[in-house]
Amino acid sequence: MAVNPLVEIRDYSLRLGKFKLQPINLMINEGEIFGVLGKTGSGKTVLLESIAGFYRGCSGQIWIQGQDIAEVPLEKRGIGFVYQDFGLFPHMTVADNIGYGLRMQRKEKQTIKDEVNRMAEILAISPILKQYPGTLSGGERQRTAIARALVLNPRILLLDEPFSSLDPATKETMYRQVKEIHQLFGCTILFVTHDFKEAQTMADRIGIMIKGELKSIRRSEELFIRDSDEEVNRFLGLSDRV
Amino acid sequence: MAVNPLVEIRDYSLRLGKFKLQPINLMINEGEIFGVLGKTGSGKTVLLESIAGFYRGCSGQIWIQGQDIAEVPLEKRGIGFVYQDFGLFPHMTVADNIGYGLRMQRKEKQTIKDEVNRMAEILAISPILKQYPGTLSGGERQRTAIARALVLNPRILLLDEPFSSLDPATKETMYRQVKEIHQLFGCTILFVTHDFKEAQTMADRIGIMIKGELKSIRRSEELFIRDSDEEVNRFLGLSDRV
Amino acid sequence: GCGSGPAASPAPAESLSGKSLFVYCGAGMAKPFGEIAEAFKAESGAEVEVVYANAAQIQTQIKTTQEGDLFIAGSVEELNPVKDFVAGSKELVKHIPVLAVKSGNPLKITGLKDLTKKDVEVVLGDAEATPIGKIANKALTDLRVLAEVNVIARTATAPEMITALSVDQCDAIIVWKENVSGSGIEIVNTTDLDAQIKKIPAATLSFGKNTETTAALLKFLDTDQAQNIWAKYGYEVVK
Amino acid sequence: MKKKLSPYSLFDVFTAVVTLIVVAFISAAILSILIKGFPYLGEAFFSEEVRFAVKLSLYTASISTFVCFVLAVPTAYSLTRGTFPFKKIAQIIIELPLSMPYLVLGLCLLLIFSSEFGKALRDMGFRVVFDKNGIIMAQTIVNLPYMIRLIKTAFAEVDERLEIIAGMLGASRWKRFLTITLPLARNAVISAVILVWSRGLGEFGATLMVVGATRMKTETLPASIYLNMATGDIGAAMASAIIILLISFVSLFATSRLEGKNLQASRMKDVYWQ
Amino acid sequence: MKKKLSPYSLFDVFTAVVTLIVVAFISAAILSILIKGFPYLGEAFFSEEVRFAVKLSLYTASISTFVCFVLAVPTAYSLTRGTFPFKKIAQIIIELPLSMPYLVLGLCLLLIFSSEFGKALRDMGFRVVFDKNGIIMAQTIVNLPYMIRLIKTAFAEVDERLEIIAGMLGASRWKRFLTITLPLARNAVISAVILVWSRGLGEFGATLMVVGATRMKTETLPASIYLNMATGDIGAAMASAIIILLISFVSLFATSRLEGKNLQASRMKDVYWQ
Ligand SMILES: Nc1ncnc2c1ncn2[C@@H]1O[C@H](COP(=O)(O)OP(=O)(O)OP(=O)(O)O)[C@@H](O)[C@H]1O
Ligand SMILES: Nc1ncnc2c1ncn2[C@@H]1O[C@H](COP(=O)(O)OP(=O)(O)OP(=O)(O)O)[C@@H](O)[C@H]1O
Ligand code: MOO
Ligand SMILES: [Mg+2]
Ligand SMILES: [Mg+2]
Repeated sequence: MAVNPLVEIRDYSLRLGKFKLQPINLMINEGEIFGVLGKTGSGKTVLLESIAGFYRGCSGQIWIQGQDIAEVPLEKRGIGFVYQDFGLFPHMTVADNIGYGLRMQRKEKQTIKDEVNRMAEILAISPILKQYPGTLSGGERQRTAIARALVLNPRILLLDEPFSSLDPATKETMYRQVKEIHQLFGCTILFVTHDFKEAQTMADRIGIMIKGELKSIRRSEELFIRDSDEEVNRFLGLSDRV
Repeated sequence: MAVNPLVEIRDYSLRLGKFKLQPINLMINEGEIFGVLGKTGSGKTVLLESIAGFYRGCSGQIWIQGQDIAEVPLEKRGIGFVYQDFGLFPHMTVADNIGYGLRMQRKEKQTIKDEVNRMAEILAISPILKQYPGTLSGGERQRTAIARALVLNPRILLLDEPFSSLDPATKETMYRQVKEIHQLFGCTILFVTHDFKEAQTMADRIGIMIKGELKSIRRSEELFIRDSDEEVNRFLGLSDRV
Repeated sequence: GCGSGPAASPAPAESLSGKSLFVYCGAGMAKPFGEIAEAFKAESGAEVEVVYANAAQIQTQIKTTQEGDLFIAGSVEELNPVKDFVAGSKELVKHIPVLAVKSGNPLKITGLKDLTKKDVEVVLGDAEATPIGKIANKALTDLRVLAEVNVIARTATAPEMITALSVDQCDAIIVWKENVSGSGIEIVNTTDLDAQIKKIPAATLSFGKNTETTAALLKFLDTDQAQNIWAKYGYEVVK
Repeated sequence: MKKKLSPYSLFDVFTAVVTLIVVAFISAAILSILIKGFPYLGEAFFSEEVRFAVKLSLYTASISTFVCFVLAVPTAYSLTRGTFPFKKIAQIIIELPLSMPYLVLGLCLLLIFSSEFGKALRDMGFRVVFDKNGIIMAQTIVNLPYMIRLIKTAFAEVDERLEIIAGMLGASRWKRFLTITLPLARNAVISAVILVWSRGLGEFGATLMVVGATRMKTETLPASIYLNMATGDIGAAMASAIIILLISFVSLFATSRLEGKNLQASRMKDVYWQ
Repeated sequence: MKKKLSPYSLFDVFTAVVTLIVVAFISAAILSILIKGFPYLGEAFFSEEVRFAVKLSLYTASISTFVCFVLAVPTAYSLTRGTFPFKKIAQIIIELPLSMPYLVLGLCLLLIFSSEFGKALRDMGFRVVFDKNGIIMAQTIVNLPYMIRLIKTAFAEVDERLEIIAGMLGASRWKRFLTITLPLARNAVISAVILVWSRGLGEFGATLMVVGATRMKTETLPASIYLNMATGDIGAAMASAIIILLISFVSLFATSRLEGKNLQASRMKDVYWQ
């Protein structure tokens, strides 16, 4: 199978305040699910934001399907992003938040309604569709944010700790649903998580970030194989085991 | 050991929009660590907020050390609260956020500085003390919120999913630190989590909330013992095992 | 400048319908002149548009826009700033300055000299910006008492002085006779200001385009009908 | 489940006392208008001239508010979010008229619209000097800098991040503005519109300079008040002032409901705190 | 890492064009002042009368802005967060003067301070009518309702939740207000202060009514402009107007730096978006 690199990161580096993202090289294939693990503050969110084209790097470039993503106008990027803090529109109901992207595509009213309802059902948030984000529980906010991104069937999904506020049972359902959508639409997914098991369940490959550096990229079955880098081992909890 | 009930909840119920918190009866002893588990949207945050005296219930009452908490002015409640969405002050640096409560107590400048630094070291956020919340990573925000509450040594700590945005290694450190502080100051802790292991590691007793009802309260060693209530079993993942 | 506008035969009723006229009028004369304009309209059928404003604003408007046919000013002096644009002027009625005090004249002020009495607080118009202020200064200077008068404030318009007196913020003011209309104020019966009586002029503007209507209005201003209206509002017709 | 006033909150007492002082001060002012004008109100209501002035005032204030709004919103947006050369100096120029006496602004308009440019406009049928359009222009130049500053401040407070997020969801800049920025600045924008409309209703310093006051043609309510005061008729002036008060009261009442409707519901609305 | 203008963004072009129109319009107005007044500027600078007027204007505008601020902040707070009876009606009363012609507001002050109450005040040494205090009062009644509305809108936008959180951390209501509400409403409050100060500098409708325009005593810059215009001295009037423009320019320049300093740093500041 000749897979094309959908995302291509070449020597990309960045400074934000005191934080430095070390030059990163990474290719992500079309249809792949890529998990990002890493200590808190290690730059996982910055990496996702970079792939979304939010920053002009200090060096290097990021291409998506051969296009320099930072040159594409925001509204044409076709990237679904679930932000770590959700970024819901406070002045719109849950339903309006989810339907926002569809409205921007000038879909018909009824189509939008149907799509929103379908998505809400999948994520079990139908009862709260009329509520405003301000009144939601943490998990409800998170699922609203996921729904808002998924409903557009984007070619790339960037998920920043998308299941962190969910209970184990709901998480399990979410894994299944996201995988199903992935299979159905063949989108490429990058997701950040702190849950090793989650990373292994979901991802084809996993990247490990430590202090702004993408230290290791491995197949998810091989997550717990010792690395040459001691920091990676320590992060994976492998140091103690030795 | 004659332990006093520090928090006493009697037949407390509440309505918020469509959500109903069913009458709750709960006693929490001084010095106890109490974990709250439950499905997303089941009312865990509302329970914590109620204990903090944010709502006037529809029925029943909540006493803390014999006082109706809702009657006590906010600033005299002596409750440390780590909010699920952190609630940091956006116009203050991390250091000023952490030191806020101390400044309100008119502590000396130097004392405040020392305390803030000590706390920042414990939570490994010393390098970001000068940053504004807007520039922080998810985990950094969370730890800032924890530091802001802990630095005041409150008699009661209400922690709403306090470690959800942290990587496993940092989480482990946090468990140790919070337990240490708990032993040192003998404060009472209520915390919400979605992590069964975390609940068992930290808590003396665990309550399980399902659809606005506190269905079961059990010692943490007995978390996975089957309940008479099938929903509780399903939530704990016990149904499948049978 | 004196003399009346270009002579014209008396306008027969309704002969001017379809014609128009653009007049500036000092705000202080809005009432009588408004009535006169209405009467003229009814008689001649001409469309008369009267812009009311402060003298200063009218002067600026005349100079800037170079539009309009006639300027009814508060005094001949007010024509000075626009004298380049005045083709001719005609005196209409007397503009009489008076000394006004509170009703009952509690401080027994009988003339300008009494303004020098202790405890008499006087408000006058600004000596440069308002004709009435200029007049007051002149009258008091002529009597050599200006320096001794306790002038607590100067105002920019006559109505402000009336208001100040009527709410008891001062004891005496020098204003135009027609300004004194409210209750609580009385005019001191003195001849001290007789020398300062001015005339309200109607000035024809040089760029006026409606000469025929202008002439008709000027003529109308001489009729009894117009003069009765002036009289009704307290103005004395120039004999 | 309403908020409750803590019985001993000194802070509340302090703010309430100050509020009371302010209300008393302003009530006294309003009362003095009512007392002076009330006896003449009936007369004013039936005067055709006053009715004309009411209509003209409402008309010009509404149009000028609309013009200000249409000009201020894009300008405020480009001053907050845009990047163009000389932005800072453009901003200061726009705000310079804020401290100009209205009389001077009126004079500026008179000068501009009496120039060749103004004459050309007039020949094209757009008359400003001594015309209704002049009133609208006067209110516009007086209010535009206000409106721009108020809306600019409001836009600056809107979290840019939400605009970026909307963009990522496929919203063009135009749509982002209409669906995110403007609604989030909603209350401040409504406030600006109310302020500007009110000022339009009461303005006459600039107006008088540009158009004077021609009965039944360019006589707004404030102009009518001015004329009545100039001829010593304080009673009639205050009656007109009462009419402005009435209009104001009704519109403030109506808009206060508009503004009260805060769309950003928060669970903290139910919180009981002192 | 600055934001970049997308080369084809119609939206940007549109907003920039509107901004240009507004700037051109206002520049024309300012230019007309400069042209008329420039030849007389030197004279004005050396005139003792103008110097007095500058000082008096700065003094009264500053004091009245301070008074407005001190009264408006607690009032705005109690109108947004407080719960007291007749809140809604108090709010409407406070805003009624917004649409009053300044002339009428001046008359109201004259009436209030000529009453028994005013006479008592005067006997206690606080003279208002025909006195500097009157100028301050006039500017205050004109501006207070503005300031209250602007600050009220700003306070209403502050997230109550942060105040509650501050309370839980031990902040009294007073401290919560000083450390949370006020700083978070900072930009809007600064904006309100600038607007009110500017208006104080330019106001003369109400002032003339209360204190007249006595040279070298109650002659502010706008009053001086008015007097000069009444004397037919447009050049001198415009020279004074230029001085107001200069003062305005300097203060706008100074405060624009104050406001630009947004304390709520966000990582989105570095984001590059179109
Ligand atoms: N604009 C900025 N200015 C200063 N520092 C910044 C800025 N943006 C990000 N940082 C810093 O960059 C670091 C990486 O941030 P990032 O959000 O990518 O962490 P993360 O890996 O997502 O962590 P977490 O798991 O806690 O979310 C953090 O230490 C953060 O404080
Ligand atoms: N003010 C309100 N108006 C309407 N609904 C509300 C309000 N406050 C809370 N709710 C609803 O109450 C339910 C419980 O909320 P709560 O935040 O306690 O959930 P939770 O157990 O903390 O869930 P999570 O694990 O997702 O944080 C939610 O469904 C929420 O939508
Ligand atoms: O004609 Mo005036 O300007 O009212 O004195
Ligand atoms: Mg992150
Ligand atoms: Mg919760």
